[in-house]
Amino acid sequence: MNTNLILQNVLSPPVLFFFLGTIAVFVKSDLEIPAPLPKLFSLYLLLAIGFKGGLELEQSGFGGQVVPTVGTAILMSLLIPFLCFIILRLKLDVFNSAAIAAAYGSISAVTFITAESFLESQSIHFDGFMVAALALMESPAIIVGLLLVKLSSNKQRPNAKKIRWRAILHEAMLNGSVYLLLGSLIIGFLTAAHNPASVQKMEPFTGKLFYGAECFFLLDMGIVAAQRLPSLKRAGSFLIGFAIAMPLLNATIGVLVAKALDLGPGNALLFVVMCASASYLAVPAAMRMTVPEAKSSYYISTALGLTFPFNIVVGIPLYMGMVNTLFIGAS
Amino acid sequence: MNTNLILQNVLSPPVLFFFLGTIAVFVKSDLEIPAPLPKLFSLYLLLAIGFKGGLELEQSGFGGQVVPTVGTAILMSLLIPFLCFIILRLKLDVFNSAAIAAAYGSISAVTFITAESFLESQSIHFDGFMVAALALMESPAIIVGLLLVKLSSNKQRPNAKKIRWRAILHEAMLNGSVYLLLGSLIIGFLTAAHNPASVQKMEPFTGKLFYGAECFFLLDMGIVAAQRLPSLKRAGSFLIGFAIAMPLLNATIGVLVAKALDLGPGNALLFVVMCASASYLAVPAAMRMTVPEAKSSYYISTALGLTFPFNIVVGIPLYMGMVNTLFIGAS
Amino acid sequence: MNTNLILQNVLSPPVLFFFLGTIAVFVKSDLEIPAPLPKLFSLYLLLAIGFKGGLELEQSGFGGQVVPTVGTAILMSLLIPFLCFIILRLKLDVFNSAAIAAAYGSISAVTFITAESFLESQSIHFDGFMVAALALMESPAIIVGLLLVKLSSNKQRPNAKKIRWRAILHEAMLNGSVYLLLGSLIIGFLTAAHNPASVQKMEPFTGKLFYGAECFFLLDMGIVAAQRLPSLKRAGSFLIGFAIAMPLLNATIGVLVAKALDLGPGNALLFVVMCASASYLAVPAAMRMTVPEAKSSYYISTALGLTFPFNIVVGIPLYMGMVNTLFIGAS
Amino acid sequence: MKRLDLIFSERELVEMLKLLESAEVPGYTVMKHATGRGPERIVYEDMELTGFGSNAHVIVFCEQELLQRIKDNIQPLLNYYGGVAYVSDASPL
Amino acid sequence: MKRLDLIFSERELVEMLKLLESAEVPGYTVMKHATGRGPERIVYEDMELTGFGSNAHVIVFCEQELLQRIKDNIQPLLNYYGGVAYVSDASPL
Amino acid sequence: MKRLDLIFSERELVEMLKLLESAEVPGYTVMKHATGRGPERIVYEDMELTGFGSNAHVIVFCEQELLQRIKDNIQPLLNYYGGVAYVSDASPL
Ligand SMILES: Nc1ncnc2c1ncn2[C@@H]1O[C@H](COP(=O)(O)O)[C@@H](O)[C@H]1O
Ligand SMILES: Nc1ncnc2c1ncn2[C@@H]1O[C@H](COP(=O)(O)O)[C@@H](O)[C@H]1O
Ligand SMILES: Nc1ncnc2c1ncn2[C@@H]1O[C@H](COP(=O)(O)O)[C@@H](O)[C@H]1O
Ligand code: NA
Ligand code: NA
Ligand code: NA
Repeated sequence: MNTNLILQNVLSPPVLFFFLGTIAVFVKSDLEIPAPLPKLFSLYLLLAIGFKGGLELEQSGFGGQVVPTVGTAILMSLLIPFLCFIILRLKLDVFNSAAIAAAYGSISAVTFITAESFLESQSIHFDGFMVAALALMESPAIIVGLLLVKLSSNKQRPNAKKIRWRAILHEAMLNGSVYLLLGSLIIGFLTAAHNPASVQKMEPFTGKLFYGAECFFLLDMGIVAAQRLPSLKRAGSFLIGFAIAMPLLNATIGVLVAKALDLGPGNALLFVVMCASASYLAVPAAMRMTVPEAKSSYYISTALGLTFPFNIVVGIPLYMGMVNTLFIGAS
Repeated sequence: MNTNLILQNVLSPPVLFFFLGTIAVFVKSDLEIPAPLPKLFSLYLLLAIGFKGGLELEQSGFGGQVVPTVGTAILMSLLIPFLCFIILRLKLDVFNSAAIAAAYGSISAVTFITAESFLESQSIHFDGFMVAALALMESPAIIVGLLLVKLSSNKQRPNAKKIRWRAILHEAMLNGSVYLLLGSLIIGFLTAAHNPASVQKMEPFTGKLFYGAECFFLLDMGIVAAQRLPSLKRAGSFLIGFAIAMPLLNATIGVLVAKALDLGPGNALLFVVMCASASYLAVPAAMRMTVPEAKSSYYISTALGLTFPFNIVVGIPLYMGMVNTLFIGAS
Repeated sequence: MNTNLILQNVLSPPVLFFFLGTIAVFVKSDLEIPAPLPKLFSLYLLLAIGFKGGLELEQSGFGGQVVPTVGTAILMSLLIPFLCFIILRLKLDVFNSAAIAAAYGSISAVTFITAESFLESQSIHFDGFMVAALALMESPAIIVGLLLVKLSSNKQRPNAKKIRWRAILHEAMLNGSVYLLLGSLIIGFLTAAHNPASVQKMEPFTGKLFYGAECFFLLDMGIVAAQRLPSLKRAGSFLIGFAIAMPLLNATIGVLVAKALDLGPGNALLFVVMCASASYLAVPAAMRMTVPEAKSSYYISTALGLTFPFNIVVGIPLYMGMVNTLFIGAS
Repeated sequence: MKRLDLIFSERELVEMLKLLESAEVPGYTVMKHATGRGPERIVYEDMELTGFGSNAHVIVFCEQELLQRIKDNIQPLLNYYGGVAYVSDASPL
Repeated sequence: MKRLDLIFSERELVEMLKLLESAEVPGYTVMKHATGRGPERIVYEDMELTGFGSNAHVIVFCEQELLQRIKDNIQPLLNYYGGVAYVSDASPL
Repeated sequence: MKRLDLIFSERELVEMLKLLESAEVPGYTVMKHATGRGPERIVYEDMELTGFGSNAHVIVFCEQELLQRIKDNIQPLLNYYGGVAYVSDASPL
């Protein structure tokens, strides 16, 4: 059954275009999507999922599962980095461990979007408030990453770079991606509440166009991810193993927590995907500032070069299988 | 009632995204829409309103109010600069006064677009030929700006830079924005007349997508406008006052003229908005060539940093209120 | 009748926007579509026609005319360069002749797209498998170009640059445009076969948007083509004549072959357009590598500055007229 | 040999290149989308949007002898619109 | 006169320009979207997408005397985040 | 120290960087999207669209001693495809 889900996922346009991008790199085609075009798609996707999430949040209101789910999601983004840190410290120094841990505590919006498309293709319902969880899970792990450095490394940082909390909180909270996602969510909410006629007028842009734009963007993400692989290889087998095993572990925890929260299967999958995915949008910028001692190629390449493709291709259907098994087995 | 209109305007997606952009600058988020992506949206919007205007112009023909309205609009763009110049000369030298005066005589296409969206959200009818007025109001003020310099400054320009009329007329008439707007208008017209089947095929691009693209562009305009504010502050309180008071004055004149022309309320609003808005697309390039002595930060920042946001946020609904009062009071 | 077809073609939005671009250059407007925005549209168009072609190929299957047509198309792309080479050698050296011959053996995707739009506007049916022919006709001519150099120039290349077959085959087959077109075709095919629900979700992006995006891109192509004209003038009247006469000759051959293949009028036009058009996407990059002795301004400018506009404006309707005459005359 | 760095508004690029050609430079390289500040003006990135234009950075490698001719050609343009020109030593690798 | 070339991450651009201004440079030119490799890091083009930022290349033409002041101002920033600064001779055309 | 400026088609960028790495340069900076004219060719902006590629401008700051090794490595590439390489003096700030 899982194999079937994986096959269905692999034969969907977004994943196929992702493959097209990665293969382009492996066969050394000169296909490239020059900067800043990928940024256009990334800004568009954040704006569109934010806006649509806001619309649906206004419909559903803040009752029911909204607050517990979002709260638990934030909690997960605070706890997962500790778990990652402990594992990473087996082989890596404090700085690199903290930076990678922060990336895995945070989320990947594109993985989330792909999971949504997967759910839609399976006609499984999910709620708009999950986007709120997504937006709010992006930053907390950054703070934890910093805390980890501060707690573990006092002596290791001789000419102690004074930690500039203000600057880092600012970076974490007002990072462009987080800001646009949250801002669009609020705009969607306000529009649905006060200006319902406009919702219809936004639909062709934020709704209809979305799937195709996602495919185009994943073509680029395929190229980018594949270009990252060599530097991951240089980073060694421990990190390669980590980039596959950690999402699986986080997903397992996520499934159990989702079950405890009594989420529906759609929301459960999104919750799991947020636990299992790692950030390459908000975290790198913050880590560069906070922990310049960490190698950027480590935390960008693990998240982008391996964990991201893994989640997109096999992770999402696998986690869906886990959700199905646990949820149907129990009910 | 005006407050209500303002509130409705402020809670529409375009204005909300504009706010999102400005706030990003004030809270120092690193959200940015890298060049040349804003240019993509600006070209697209010009192409789309031109094309749609052309379609409707073909439907309506050149009879009725078309010629008087367009003619008066051009007249306004010739007269307003004189008025502005007199006021500006109270504090500024000839060169800066002429350059700013030219900007306020010309128009802002994005303000016009936002006014159209406002009218649509209020279900108020307006005509396609207003776009023709828009296209034709962009350039004349540039010529007036140059005339003002020539008439007032002969002695102040010792190593008299010989005015190159040819070059400047060229710049004024064939500026990329003017050219694209007018060209798309003509193409829209020709298409509607000779190739009606194609109109339908353009609709998803020029029609359906428009509102969302407008929102995306206004997000960027919010960033740009907010970044301009500091240099406006440096320019002093006279210019800050001017950037708010002048649109109000021009709008008042515009309302009266619109009334005299007996325009419907939709066309009247668009007419007023053209009088009240200031150019930051066609005029700066021309002024740089014509009056290199003028400080570009003055004429770009007043138009872009203050008049534009003012019109977008409170101007449009305010002018609508004025139109409603005068037109309903009179009928 | 042909004049009528030409007029109808000239008054369609894509051609009108193409004119708008060329005129902008002639009147020295500063309208420009800054890089990499044209690349966005070019990638989009390749992705979209590839995907749509794949969908239709899945529907039609590989039976009937598919294999003979595609096979003959490839054959044409191998033979046409020989013909061109013989003619070009009258005036040019081996290197330039081979490079230009390769360009004319290959195809122009944008000309193909414009021909499709023309057929749609005339409500003439054509088949998705023609896109497969398009994708497969792009590269073979490159190999022939190289062969021509190798066969004719051994003595003329004293410090014989060893021909690196591997590198050139790689360049020919895995050029970004060819790769994206073929890849999207395969993805379209797989999606139609295994994931029909997704087809609907791609439609707004790959289908509805297409016509407008094509117009926008042709606006840029108009600018680019017109900018190329001066360097074509410098290349002399032989090449100018070649750039008009060769497409006509190739089209005539194409019409006869299409008739022999018994294609329907829609497919016949597309077949003819592929014969008559010249590549400026895949070939230049390959020729630079293979024949650095050839002047790039020759092979880019003939294909882009003259043959492309000629085909877009008068070629397509002219070839349609030829198809109509021959096919109706015979049946 | 010498290396000449010219920085000025991209709106004068076409004219500047014509002037360089008429001074018979052996070649040039153009990089657009530069921003900056000079004695009078600040050039922001958004000026490309407003049509005002950002800066172009042009590099010319040429013989010392050519410099005077180039200077005579381009000085009026730089004087009218602003822009800077600096010379350094350079030699082929 | 001197020509100063600064290459560093574009994320520090705003701060760097402030430091240059406070050293009272007569002007500067900024070119973004540079990539490269230094002793420690490789900067790829896709880093602009991930928010990590690619490099900025800043050129300052100024008098020799100013260099020490500039150095004092910007050294801490370059030390913390990386980046290089090189000086060459230059003279106005 | 020395400053090396390389200008050539961006299609050779990957190969060029490999050659520089194999000469063990301490670092490099790449700026793409340059256009220009050389003794033979004009490179227009639209060549990026046609896949022909515009130019890349690569800067290397390195010790004098390295220059010969770099030259030996990259000369064949520049000879086959065209492109220029110039050296100036430079010193760390
Ligand atoms: N001292 C300087 N160092 C580097 N670039 C400069 C300098 N002065 C001016 N520029 C550049 O030249 C452009 C035009 O200068 P200007 O017209 O004199 O304001 C500026 O926008 C800067 O990019
Ligand atoms: N030797 C060098 N030559 C040219 N550019 C360099 C050199 N070293 C460093 N860079 C540039 O400076 C940036 C930052 O360097 P770093 O932080 O030291 O890795 C690099 O990404 C390069 O673009
Ligand atoms: N004298 C020069 N000064 C500045 N740039 C040059 C010069 N000669 C050539 N170039 C650059 O090097 C590129 C390749 O030169 P080439 O292959 O010799 O035509 C050109 O497109 C220019 O950008
Ligand atoms: Na996570
Ligand atoms: Na006005
Ligand atoms: Na052909």
